[in-house]
Amino acid sequence: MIVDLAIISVKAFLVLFMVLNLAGILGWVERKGSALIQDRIGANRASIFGFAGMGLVNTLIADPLKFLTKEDFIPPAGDKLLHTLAPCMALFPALVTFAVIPFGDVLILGDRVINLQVANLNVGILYVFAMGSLGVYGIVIGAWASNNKFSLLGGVRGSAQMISYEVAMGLSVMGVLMVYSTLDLQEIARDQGMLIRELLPAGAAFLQPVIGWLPAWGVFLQPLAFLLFFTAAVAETKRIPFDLPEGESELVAGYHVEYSGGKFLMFFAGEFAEVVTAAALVTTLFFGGWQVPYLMRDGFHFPWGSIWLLPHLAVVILQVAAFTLKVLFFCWLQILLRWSVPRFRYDQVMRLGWKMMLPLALLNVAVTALIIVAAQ
Amino acid sequence: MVPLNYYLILSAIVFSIGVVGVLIRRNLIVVLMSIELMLNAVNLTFIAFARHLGSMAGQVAVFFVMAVAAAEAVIGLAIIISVFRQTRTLDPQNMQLLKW
Amino acid sequence: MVSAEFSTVASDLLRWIPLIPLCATVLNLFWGRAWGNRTAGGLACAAVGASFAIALYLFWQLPANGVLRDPVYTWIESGLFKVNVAFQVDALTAAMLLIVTGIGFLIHIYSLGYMAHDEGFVRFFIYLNLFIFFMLLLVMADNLLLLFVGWEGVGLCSYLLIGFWYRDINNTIAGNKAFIVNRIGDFGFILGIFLLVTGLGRQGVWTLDFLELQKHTELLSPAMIGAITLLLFIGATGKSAQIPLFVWLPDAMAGPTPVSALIHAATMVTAGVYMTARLHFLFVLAPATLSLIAWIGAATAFFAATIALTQNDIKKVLAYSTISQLGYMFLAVGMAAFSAAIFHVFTHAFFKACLFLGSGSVIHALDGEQDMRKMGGLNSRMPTTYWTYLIATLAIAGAPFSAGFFSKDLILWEAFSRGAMILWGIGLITAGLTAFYMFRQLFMVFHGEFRGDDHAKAHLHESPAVMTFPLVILAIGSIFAGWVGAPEYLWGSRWEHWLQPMFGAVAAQESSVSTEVLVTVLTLAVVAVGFYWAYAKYGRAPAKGAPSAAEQGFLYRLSLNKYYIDEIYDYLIVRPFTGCSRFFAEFVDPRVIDGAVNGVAAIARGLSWVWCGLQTGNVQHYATGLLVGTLALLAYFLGQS
Amino acid sequence: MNAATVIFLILATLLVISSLMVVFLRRVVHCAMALVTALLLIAILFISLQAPMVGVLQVMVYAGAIMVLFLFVIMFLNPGVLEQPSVAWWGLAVVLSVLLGAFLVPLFSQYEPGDNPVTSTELFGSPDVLAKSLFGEFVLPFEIASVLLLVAIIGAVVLAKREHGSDGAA
Repeated sequence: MIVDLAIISVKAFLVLFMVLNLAGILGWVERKGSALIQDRIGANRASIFGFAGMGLVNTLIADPLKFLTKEDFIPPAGDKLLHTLAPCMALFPALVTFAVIPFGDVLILGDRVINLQVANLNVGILYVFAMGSLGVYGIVIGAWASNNKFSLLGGVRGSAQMISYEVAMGLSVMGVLMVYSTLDLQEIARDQGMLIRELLPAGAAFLQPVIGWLPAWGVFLQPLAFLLFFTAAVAETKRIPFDLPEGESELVAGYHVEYSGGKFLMFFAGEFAEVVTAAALVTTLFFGGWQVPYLMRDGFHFPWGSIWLLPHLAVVILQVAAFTLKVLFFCWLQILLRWSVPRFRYDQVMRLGWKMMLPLALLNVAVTALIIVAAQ
Repeated sequence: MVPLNYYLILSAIVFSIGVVGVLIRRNLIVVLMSIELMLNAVNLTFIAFARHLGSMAGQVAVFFVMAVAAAEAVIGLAIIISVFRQTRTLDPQNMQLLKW
Repeated sequence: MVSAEFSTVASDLLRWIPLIPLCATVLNLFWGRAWGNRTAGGLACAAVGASFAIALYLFWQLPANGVLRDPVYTWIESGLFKVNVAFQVDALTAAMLLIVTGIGFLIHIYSLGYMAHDEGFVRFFIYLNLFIFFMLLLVMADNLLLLFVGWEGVGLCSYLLIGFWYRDINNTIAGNKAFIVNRIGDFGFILGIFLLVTGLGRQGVWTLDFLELQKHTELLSPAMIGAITLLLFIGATGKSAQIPLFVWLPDAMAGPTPVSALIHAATMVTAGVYMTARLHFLFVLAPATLSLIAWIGAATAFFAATIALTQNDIKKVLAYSTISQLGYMFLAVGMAAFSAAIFHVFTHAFFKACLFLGSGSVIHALDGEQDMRKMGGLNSRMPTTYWTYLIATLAIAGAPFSAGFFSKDLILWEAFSRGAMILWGIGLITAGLTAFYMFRQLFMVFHGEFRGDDHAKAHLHESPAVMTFPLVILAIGSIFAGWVGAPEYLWGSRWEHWLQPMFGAVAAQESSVSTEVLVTVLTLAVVAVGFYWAYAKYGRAPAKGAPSAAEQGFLYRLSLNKYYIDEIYDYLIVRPFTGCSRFFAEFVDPRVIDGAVNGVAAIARGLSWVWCGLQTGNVQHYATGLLVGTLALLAYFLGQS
Repeated sequence: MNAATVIFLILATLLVISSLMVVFLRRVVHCAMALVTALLLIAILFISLQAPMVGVLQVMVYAGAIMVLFLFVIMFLNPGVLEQPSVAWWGLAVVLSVLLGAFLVPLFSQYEPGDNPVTSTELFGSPDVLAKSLFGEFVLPFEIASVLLLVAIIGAVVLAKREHGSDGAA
């Protein structure tokens, strides 16, 4: 009993530690990335006792210090309570989403089997969506509590945009759920360990040499769903090209005009946490989660039949590392996106969400259903 | 194992509170929210009975109640918006034209 | 004196006689305007012509004292009482058929020319065909109820056609008058039918078929028969314009002249005579009714003739002469000389139709002028009309060997031979008066010189052939139609032999030929006197047209104003009636009835005010009401448990 | 008094408090947030009642969609004026509602559930069981519900669409 609690808390602590630090690191990566793309030297001012090297560490330490030591301004006409509550509401869902994201297969210590996942819900994916849908409250409430025209507009935009893209997101995932026929993320991750040839129906045997050797990752089974989901996830993070809620050119800073100091830091961290969440979700749903191609619990089983056994611990470490790498890759991808594309107009955002992605997602679901029925 | 009555009593109380909201509030949005509250109180009884009787029917019923509630909220809000465009108010007492 | 049994022969050709005009009506009703005047009119005429052809054929086929029957279907059947829609043709019906279809056909053709320039052309022919249909229904019906349908139908058509030019309020009023007066008569008629049905039904015979009735007349008590016949005769007076219900006929002249010729001279107005003849087996059992009929007929004849003496409207004169001739017919009916009556109907149809059509041609020539004082000297302008008119006048006046001569003398002889001297005397005088007013009219219209204005004079012209052709036919008819009924001392009457089986042997007590000739000569003398008087007064001195009413005596004015009958009716009946209805309309209806209704409404409103307070329109108040109701239910059920 | 009951009592208290806030707070946004809290609490109660699927759906549908819609409309119309309560009316309504509660609570408290066939199977309330009964015996209501939602969507669009010519709010 006690041990179980301890294990769970350890897992939770680890996950939170990872995520928050990753968020911090992303802040630096974002600066560097922007500097890279804009062909300038960036983020080289933070210095410890005049020593400006190893900017990553500096940033990691300096940014929070800077924010936390700034004045925490609350608009007098605003709503104190909600104004304070809003940033927490923005950060909370992004963090708790990780509870159901598996970062590895089981770890066997002695006679104890530890599932490398904070909470194993049989409705995991729904839980993710539920939390994601709660994310909007941070923006809306913050915007309203600031009692500021611009922030209010930002809040309205944010709520509408996030609701719209949640629809497309959920529908795009439907295909994946149909393929793996479960809501449990851990199950989904495990199923992606198979090879496509195990899934191919007898009718499509001729495809064996062509794609049979591929791992049954979501991206191979549901490419369209992957594109849609990734786009929707980016939109959910309210970052360029979907940063209408905070369109600095139109709404000064949108929903967090009136925020400063620690609260702004929370919004900031929340945003990066969402980036990480999105990356983790894409990884888990479409890129095999913690799966390494051909790596079974006891080692590598290559399609050409050769087997390379590995100790259990090494396997687990490989899996966690693979998961981390994949997440990092997608975080980097998002940041690259954020600095390389312009911002949509609001009507364009809505049209994209409702008139293109939604029908495409529906089409995807229909086609998937047809194929599954045909395969049986 | 919490006895069924607790849930029923709780839902009764919440339901009554929702009724109060529907009756006294002079803001249509809050009235609508109170209605949602009442619906949820009923949902609670459904789930409680489902657990107690061990049948899924209760949970399915809740599912349908949610669907209806969603539709009701959407339509209600749309009506509220269009009404607000006509008479710049949300006070039901200023919407008494439909009588006699 | 029930007549001999008839041999009935079934023939489904009969139904087509009335059906063809009906079909024409329906077709014209829907497509007449689309087809245009020429086609519609042609169709109407062709329909009536076809009916006429069939009638002729049947007339040929008709076996001696036989009956053609054509049961179409059962109309009413309740318990023992059964009414068929069935047609029958016997000698009487055949005669009427020939009159209706034949004269009708000629008048249709005539109307083609007369109505040529009227925008209501198609409507006119629709009505006309409909009338023919109903008239045929009337004469061919094999039971009293179907006859009544036709009876009402012709009344309707007469109403429609009198008010044909409905834009003139007077025409509409005339139409209403005709309709209402006929209603009074029909009321009696209906009562008669009811009485007949119940009277026979009490004896266990539920029927209205003429043949059945004829078999069972003995079941009825004489008093009952008297009442029935009396009521039926009231109907006849309405339809056939007898005292006291004749007032509508003169006004009916407001309709187009062909209508006056067809409906108000030749066919419809004789329906009463036909009906009495059809039900002769009842009438002969009611001597009291018969004598009444005879007296009313004679009185009407004389009365109308005296009015006709002074009328200046060419059609009014003819109208009153029609009434007078109808009086003759009823005189004959009253004498139980039904064949004579029908014979007069037959001849009268010819010359009266001819007269009306002639007057119509005159009116046509003077485009609408009807006052004889503005006419004169037309004989040179429109010879055909003149000669036909002359022949018809001679016929109606009873000139020797003309149609009227035979029929009228027959009637007078019947009266004389039955020893009804007073009636005979009245008839005699009326004959003289007839001669007078007819020749007066002839002289005023066709002799002397034209008294109208120059414009009208310039416009004078003979009518087109389509109008003169029927005139010629009818003129020929008005001479020779009577020859079938010549008295015994001449070549004898085939008419009598023909209709004899219908009415049974009407025992005319034997009297010497010399007396009959004597009576005839006497009649001719009276007619000659009338003619000479007219010649002296109007013919010889054509320059001074009609004398004005002022310089005439009281009697003249009395006659000119039709004995103020209309005014008397107005004061005695119409005024009180309208006053009564005005009282109801202006006091009872608004105050009492509406008051009651509105009062109820007011009470309801007053009560509802109490509850209106509850309906605030505020949703939340309603919700509170819901909650209260819920609480009440809860309390109830908790109280239960 | 086991742990479950304690947790339930805590949740219940919070639920009652939050629903009271929904009704009696004056600012609409506060009411909305209180309602969101109440809904989340109810979702937790669902999960504690072996209905995890419904609980998560509760969060998704109510907290995630409906309430966001409410907030959106609140922002959209942004009613600045606070309503003026009329004391008499409040008194009447509150009395009536308390009466309703007074009727219902004893009714439920003296209700004998009888022997409760507690089904402690792991699968109870899981997605596939729910799906089986949903697409099994309740498939027709399910389809009807889908039609209802479609109608609601169209109706909302028609109602809220600003016919050109009339100037709308926001």
